[in-house]
Amino acid sequence: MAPPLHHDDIFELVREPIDPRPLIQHVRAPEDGAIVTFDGFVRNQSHNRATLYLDYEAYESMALAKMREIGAQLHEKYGIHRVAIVHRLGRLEIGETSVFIAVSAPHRAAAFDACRFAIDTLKRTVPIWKKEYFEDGAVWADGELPPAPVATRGAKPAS
Amino acid sequence: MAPPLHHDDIFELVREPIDPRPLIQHVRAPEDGAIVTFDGFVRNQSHNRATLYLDYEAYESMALAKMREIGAQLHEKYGIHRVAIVHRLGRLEIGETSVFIAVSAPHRAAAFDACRFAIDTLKRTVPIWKKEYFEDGAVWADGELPPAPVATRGAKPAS
Amino acid sequence: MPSVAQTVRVKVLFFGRLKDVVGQAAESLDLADASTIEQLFARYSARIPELAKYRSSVVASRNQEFASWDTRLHSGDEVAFLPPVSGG
Amino acid sequence: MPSVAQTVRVKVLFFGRLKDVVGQAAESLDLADASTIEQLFARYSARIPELAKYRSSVVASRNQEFASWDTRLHSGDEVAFLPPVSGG
Repeated sequence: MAPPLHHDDIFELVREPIDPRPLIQHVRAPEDGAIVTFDGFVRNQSHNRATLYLDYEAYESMALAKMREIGAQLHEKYGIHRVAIVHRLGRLEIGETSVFIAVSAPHRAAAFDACRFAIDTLKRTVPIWKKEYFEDGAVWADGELPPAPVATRGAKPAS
Repeated sequence: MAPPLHHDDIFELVREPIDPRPLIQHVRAPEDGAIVTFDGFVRNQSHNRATLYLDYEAYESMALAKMREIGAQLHEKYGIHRVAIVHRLGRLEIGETSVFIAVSAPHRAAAFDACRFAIDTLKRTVPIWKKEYFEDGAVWADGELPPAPVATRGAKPAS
Repeated sequence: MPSVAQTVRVKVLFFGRLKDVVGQAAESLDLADASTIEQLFARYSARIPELAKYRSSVVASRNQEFASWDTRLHSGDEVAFLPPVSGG
Repeated sequence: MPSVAQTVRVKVLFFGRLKDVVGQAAESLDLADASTIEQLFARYSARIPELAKYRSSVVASRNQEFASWDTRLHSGDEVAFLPPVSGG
């Protein structure tokens, strides 16, 4: 269903610490001039409560499909060279990277716009959920409801 | 003349290759949640001519003063946590980083806006010049004329 | 042929707080062919009344694509109910 | 006291292509106290006519701050003539 990938991008869900260096190295090429990266990591507090750690879960097959869709959009909209998007799952301690994005492009405007579009869109559309653990309990983080089709085109009322 | 620095930022002009890791490590703290970095490096071509290498020179004392000014603006305008801005001088080969900027902030919007403001402002106001070497000669790169005061307030015509 | 309600098997997934409410992450379920996602959710809400109050803050997917609630389900479909996402 | 033109010493710097045109990067120069940056540039242009055509694409600084062309110079000032910048 997804279009064939024409680009040598990286989309991964991992359970180990994320090392940004090979990701940056992968997107970096002599025809580029700019790389913008985004490193999202676990803050020590949330809504003024001290966080102990986080736990991330994903609908993995769909999350990867959505990450690949974001990548395809970056190429279409911004003419980037390459992108790497890696999200970590499982238990993460304070300061650990949950998501890392690297975008290379011939010019900086495209790299900035694309990197920002990538993280903004990931946070709205990629099925990943974060549970926050505090001294006195745990809560699922407030999230964003992905935009979903309101009604199937030409659907008849259900019988 | 410069205001005292209240922040533990990094502003450097260097003549060796730039290593981003200690810069990122320096700006990264548990109260942050986002780091955006910009890596500007030497492209293999300029205006469709194959570049051999570049040579950067700076008005060093003023360039550092201007870089520090940019840092102060980032704190004022965006409420970032920390910034590191390092520019390399001298001869740079294809693919080598000429400028690296890392910005940490509690939230991603501030980190993106601040990092972009930093590189945009650096390119307009920091006295650094790039000479491009090609097979058939060398040229000073087209640049941007920094915005300078048009006339001294209350100045009398020169005698 | 007369319209006979055929039974098909679909896979149903719950994530995040919905998984906690339903008490399980995944199950395979038999339902009438061409049932809608809305009907499937209603069937769970009938069993677990608490679930109904999440209806307005849930989106559904069919086969890893966001899907409208009137989407009809067929044999082998994978349906997931997704609370607001909070990755990143 | 009668207005006597005092001579002061300033440091002058040229960068980028201006350095190539002028043939040197820096020199110390004696000029009349309260001369303007414009007058200083004109003095170099008189010596190096080629320089005049860069006037509209040059900004000046005094003591590491961008300065208007009517800024008056005093003893010990450091003046720089800066072509369009191309760092980054």
